[in-house]
Amino acid sequence: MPVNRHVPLVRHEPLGGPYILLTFRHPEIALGARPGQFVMIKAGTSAEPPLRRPFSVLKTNATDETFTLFVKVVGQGSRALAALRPGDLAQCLGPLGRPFDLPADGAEAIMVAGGYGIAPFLMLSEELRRRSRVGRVFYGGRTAGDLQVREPFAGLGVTLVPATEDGTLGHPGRVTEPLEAYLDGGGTPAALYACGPDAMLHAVARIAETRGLPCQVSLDPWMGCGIGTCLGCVVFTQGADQARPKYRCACTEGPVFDSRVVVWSGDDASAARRAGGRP
Amino acid sequence: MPVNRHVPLVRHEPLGGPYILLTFRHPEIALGARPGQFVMIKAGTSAEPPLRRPFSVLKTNATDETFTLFVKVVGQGSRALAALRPGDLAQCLGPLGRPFDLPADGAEAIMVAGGYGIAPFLMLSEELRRRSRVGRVFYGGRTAGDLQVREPFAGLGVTLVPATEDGTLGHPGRVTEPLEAYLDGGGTPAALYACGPDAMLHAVARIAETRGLPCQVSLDPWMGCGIGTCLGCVVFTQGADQARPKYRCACTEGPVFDSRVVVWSGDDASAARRAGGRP
Amino acid sequence: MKLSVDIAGLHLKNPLIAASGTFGYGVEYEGILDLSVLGGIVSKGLYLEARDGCATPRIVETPSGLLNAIGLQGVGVRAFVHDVLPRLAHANTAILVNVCGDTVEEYAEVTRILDQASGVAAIEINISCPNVKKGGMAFGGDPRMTHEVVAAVRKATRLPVIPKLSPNVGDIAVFARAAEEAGADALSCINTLLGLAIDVESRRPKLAFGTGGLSGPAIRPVAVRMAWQAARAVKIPILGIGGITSAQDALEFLIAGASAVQVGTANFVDPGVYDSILEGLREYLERHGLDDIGAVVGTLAYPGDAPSCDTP
Amino acid sequence: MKLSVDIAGLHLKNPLIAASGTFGYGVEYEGILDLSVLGGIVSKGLYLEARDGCATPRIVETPSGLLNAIGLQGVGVRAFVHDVLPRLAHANTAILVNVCGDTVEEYAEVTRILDQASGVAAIEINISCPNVKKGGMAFGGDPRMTHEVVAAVRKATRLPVIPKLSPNVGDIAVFARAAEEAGADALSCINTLLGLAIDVESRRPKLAFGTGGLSGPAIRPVAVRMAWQAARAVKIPILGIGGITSAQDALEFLIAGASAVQVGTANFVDPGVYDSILEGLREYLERHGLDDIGAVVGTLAYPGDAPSCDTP
Ligand SMILES: Cc1cc2nc3c(=O)[nH]c(=O)nc-3n(C[C@H](O)[C@H](O)[C@H](O)COP(=O)(O)OP(=O)(O)OC[C@H]3O[C@@H](n4cnc5c(N)ncnc54)[C@H](O)[C@@H]3O)c2cc1C
Ligand SMILES: Cc1cc2nc3c(=O)[nH]c(=O)nc-3n(C[C@H](O)[C@H](O)[C@H](O)COP(=O)(O)OP(=O)(O)OC[C@H]3O[C@@H](n4cnc5c(N)ncnc54)[C@H](O)[C@@H]3O)c2cc1C
Ligand SMILES: Cc1cc2nc3c(=O)[nH]c(=O)nc-3n(C[C@H](O)[C@H](O)[C@H](O)COP(=O)(O)O)c2cc1C
Ligand SMILES: Cc1cc2nc3c(=O)[nH]c(=O)nc-3n(C[C@H](O)[C@H](O)[C@H](O)COP(=O)(O)O)c2cc1C
Ligand code: FES
Ligand code: FES
Repeated sequence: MPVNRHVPLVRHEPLGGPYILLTFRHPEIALGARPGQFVMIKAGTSAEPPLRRPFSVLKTNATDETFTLFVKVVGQGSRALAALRPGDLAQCLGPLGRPFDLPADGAEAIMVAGGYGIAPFLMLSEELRRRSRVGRVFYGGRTAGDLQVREPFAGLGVTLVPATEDGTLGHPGRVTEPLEAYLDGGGTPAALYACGPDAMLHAVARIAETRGLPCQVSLDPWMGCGIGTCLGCVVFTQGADQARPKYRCACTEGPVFDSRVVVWSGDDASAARRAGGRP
Repeated sequence: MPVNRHVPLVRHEPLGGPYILLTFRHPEIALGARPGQFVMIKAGTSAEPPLRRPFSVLKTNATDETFTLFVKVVGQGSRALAALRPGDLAQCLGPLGRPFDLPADGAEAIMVAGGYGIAPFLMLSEELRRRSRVGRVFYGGRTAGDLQVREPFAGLGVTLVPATEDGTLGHPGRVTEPLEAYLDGGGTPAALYACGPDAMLHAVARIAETRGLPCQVSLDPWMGCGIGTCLGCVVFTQGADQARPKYRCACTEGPVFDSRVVVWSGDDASAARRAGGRP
Repeated sequence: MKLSVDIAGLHLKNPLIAASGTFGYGVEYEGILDLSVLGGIVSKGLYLEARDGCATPRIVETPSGLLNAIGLQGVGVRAFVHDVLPRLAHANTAILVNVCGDTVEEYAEVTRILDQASGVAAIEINISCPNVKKGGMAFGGDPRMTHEVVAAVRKATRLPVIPKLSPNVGDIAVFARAAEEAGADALSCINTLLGLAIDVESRRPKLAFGTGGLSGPAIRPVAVRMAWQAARAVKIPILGIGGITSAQDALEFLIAGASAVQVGTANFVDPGVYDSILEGLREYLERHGLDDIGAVVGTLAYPGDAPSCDTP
Repeated sequence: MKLSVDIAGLHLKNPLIAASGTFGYGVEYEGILDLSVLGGIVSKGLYLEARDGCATPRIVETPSGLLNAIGLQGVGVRAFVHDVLPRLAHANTAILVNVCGDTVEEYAEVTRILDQASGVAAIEINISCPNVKKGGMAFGGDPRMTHEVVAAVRKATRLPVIPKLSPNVGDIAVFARAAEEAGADALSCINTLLGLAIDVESRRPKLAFGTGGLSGPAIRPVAVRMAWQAARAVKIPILGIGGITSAQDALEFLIAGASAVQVGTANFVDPGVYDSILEGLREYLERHGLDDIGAVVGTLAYPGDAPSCDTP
């Protein structure tokens, strides 16, 4: 059950460029958050912007009852969060949303991340490890500086395959290229998990479809409330079970969706995320 | 001529309670500000509140081209200023307003200050000293903690007479009590200068009137622009020369007024300042 | 200390009501918020049938405000009565239902269904949604249509009937009186202001629908003014709405003449907003030596002709 | 790159105009701001005679906004012509004069005096000031009166005539058409929204006058919507006004259909606002490969009926 609290900032760790790690104390999130879930949070001090912002839970620490966010500063809300000093309060509601389903069988789980889309995969990797499953992360970005969260995965026995469009780290090009190469090379994963820019999610969804692999995508439409009341986050979906496409709340029925139910191209869902104006 | 600049905060000196000294770099104010003038300033970072705030210039430093404000934190705007860190920018327009006129003859100049009303008198005392005039400051407040700016006057050979309503420092009671006692005792000043809460200003004005002393009061109505365009700061005045009372802009024709032209009780001017909701 | 209010045959344990469309159907808050702290809840707008609502984007932030074009996505009144109402049976707060329609007859029909259901405390008539092509403003923007819709709904139920007025009119008093004459028991003032936000890079509206409804603190001064004008125009009680985030904000509406208030956008910002508002109201009454929130309603001392312009 | 605009026989070196009542008579900025950076200046509202204006407090801040009831304090048109105009002779920017009146005849008389003066580029007719007992909204709130005032002013001068419309109406298109039919050369949209802010401790309005006019970023979405509606309703050019603080804000109005814009409240916040807006406009045109600001005017791609509500 999500809990609404004024949470004190415990740790403030600037990473390269616009990226920063923010750690807050919030017992229920620290103990209850599951891989793929998010929080709605706002710097307690600022009147503007009016609304809270959604961020995936990067990791939790049951001992000191904290959770950590991996935040890319893109605008007013994230800037206000980054400006918090240890001890300052933020308003935070969580954990929220539908987490990832774990792969059915023991085969390898493949995660594909773009930019801050890496966030939900650290907890997923920990979970896989707990169940002694194997994981592999394909991690893409424009340049090396966008691939900030790498070390933590090593410790989890997860193979991390970086890719940068400018070739400054790992495979030079799209992250889906090493992914396809790996699958062509005989990789037979139990499931694909993807989080990142739309174009990437759609590409991964297609790859999964053509190869008949189950695929879960974590979407990040604009969100106003996080609990299903504002109806601002809806995503256009079409399930096999559905007579016709319908809107679903990404905050309660998502953010994780089976890639096959998402209505992808030139549709309203993408319009919604387009408004998100991906950085 | 007032100059509009983005000014960096140079020094941030918290005093007791809600009081703080803020020093900014602004050449034209540092070199041009005269006793009684003020600036319109806003923390560059904050969208709210929309408008700048008026603050008297406490002191200037020609060498490093800075000026200092004595700020009492009472609300959003002053809080945003107090939250600035050295290097942060503020938007600042100044110097503004009509300064004090110096006393006609060489006799003692008496300054009466209430709370942050002490601000304009440090520069006035320096000016008096430059012209080898004698000065005496009656400085009142609720409690000792409200009388934060005292030491600087000693260095200027100005006698400072404190008064606190709770008796924690100097005369126990209203600041006008030691003032009247002094005048009864034969003090024969060239002029009175007053800055502080309305009730105090009005009381000093009455004292000046009954004793036939010239008196200049520095008013602090709510101000929106500081340059005579919003017409929000108007004060109701009635000069001997005027056929009937009229509104004058406190920002351009003031903040310093001859106490005899201010229409004091139960009138619009006080309504204006009532809205100021004196702290 | 008495915070409860009785208006239009409706008992509210306190004057705070969750505004339509900003609180879902209430059930979304299970586990997050104890609904019994609220005076009441107004459901998301309901038609006879389920609706998809507008394309996305549906919401965009503006300075101190929110612009939305949800388009009344909803489950339809029958599903509401069948699936939702039972879950609210023990919420221990007044359930008001926001009724919509493309035609006068649909408003009446939806109302009849709710009148038969159990657990509905009152009907709020949405004649002011700016985000639908039919109905909505068509009824709220014309006093005669307002009268017609309210009269039809009035005939369809014994429940209190509360038309929700639009701010997108010249003189809200005219609409308030039309609704009163048609048999309204109270008035909700106001719905959102019609606004437009443009993405200058794509040169398209930021909202898929185009225009949207503006809400939040930005509109409060306009909302307080309209609640005040409506309160002076009619004898029936007013529910004040618009930009309320704190006890001070709520008090502005009460002092202006509203008997109760609705909190909208603030629900998105902070699910805990009701506790802080209630605490603030109690603190205010105490400080002012009052023991009944009703004692502040309509106490605004509005200036006579002086002080005013061109006096003296 | 062409930033100049020619509207209603008025040449502006750029589309940025200082809005009436927020820039004094322009002369207040001597030494603070080089007036020649502006496309134009609209004077504070002028009557035949000098006026004291409202009692104080006259201005109060609201979320992202400003509520004011100045009440058109001013020197009167003759003093303006005699004392102020000469000082603006070399300002090298277009001087528009905001004309007020308690009666239709006063509007016409003030206009005649300005028509005889030299240095006046255009007449802006203020039929939308919410803060006076007579005139103002009385004319701006009734299409027939709007027509009458505009026609009378039209007859009184050969200068461009630009009525300034009120947002406190149901359908601004009706007023825009009335003004156009009466011979207006352009329209200023919009004046302030009528609002009320209450001091809950004293239970009195925060403004001495009572209600006031709401301005600033808070109203921008409403202002953009109305400028857009007006632009679609008439053939004459629109001056967009409301909450402009940046190039982006100005572009919203231009894209919505305004040929130029006026900056109001932002003048109080930052006298340097014009430089930053102009820089932003140039940067935008460059980035979009345009060499004329006119090329963005009215380019809003407004959604057809789909995507919209209840599709699919
Ligand atoms: C379920 C979920 C999980 C998320 N997890 C993370 C995370 O772990 N780390 C992280 O840095 N961000 C994450 N985001 C994205 C984050 O919510 C946005 O970047 C943030 O809301 C931007 O707010 P802002 O006020 O800083 O920027 P705004 O001022 O709101 O916008 C600044 C720029 O960012 C764009 N933007 C706004 N919202 C989004 C969005 N939802 N997605 C993409 N671009 C957007 C805007 O269009 C604009 O161009 C997540 C989003 C969702 C829905
Ligand atoms: C010419 C002039 C010189 C001034 N010099 C100083 C100075 O040297 N040091 C200093 O600390 N303050 C000074 N002030 C007062 C200062 O401008 C206000 O305290 C400030 O504007 C409050 O802004 P805020 O946003 O912090 O508070 P707000 O949120 O605006 O208001 C907070 C509280 O302060 C009250 N308030 C607002 N404005 C005023 C005002 N002008 N006077 C009194 N109370 C007000 C409000 O009614 C409210 O109760 C001066 C004012 C003027 C006009
Ligand atoms: C996202 C959203 C959806 C809304 N949906 C409805 C609705 O279905 N019916 C209705 O009468 N009002 C609806 N409203 C208007 C609110 O009930 C309220 O009148 C308005 O938001 C002003 O109050 P606020 O400023 O507190 O939000 C909606 C408002 C928002 C922001
Ligand atoms: C303090 C103040 C005084 C104003 N005086 C006038 C006036 O005399 N005549 C007029 O037509 N509009 C007047 N206005 C309205 C502005 O010209 C403008 O239409 C309105 O403020 C909206 O623009 P903004 O949001 O950029 O301020 C005034 C506005 C303010 C804030
Ligand atoms: S974010 Fe509000 S409904 Fe999903
Ligand atoms: S502060 Fe604006 S006119 Fe004086």
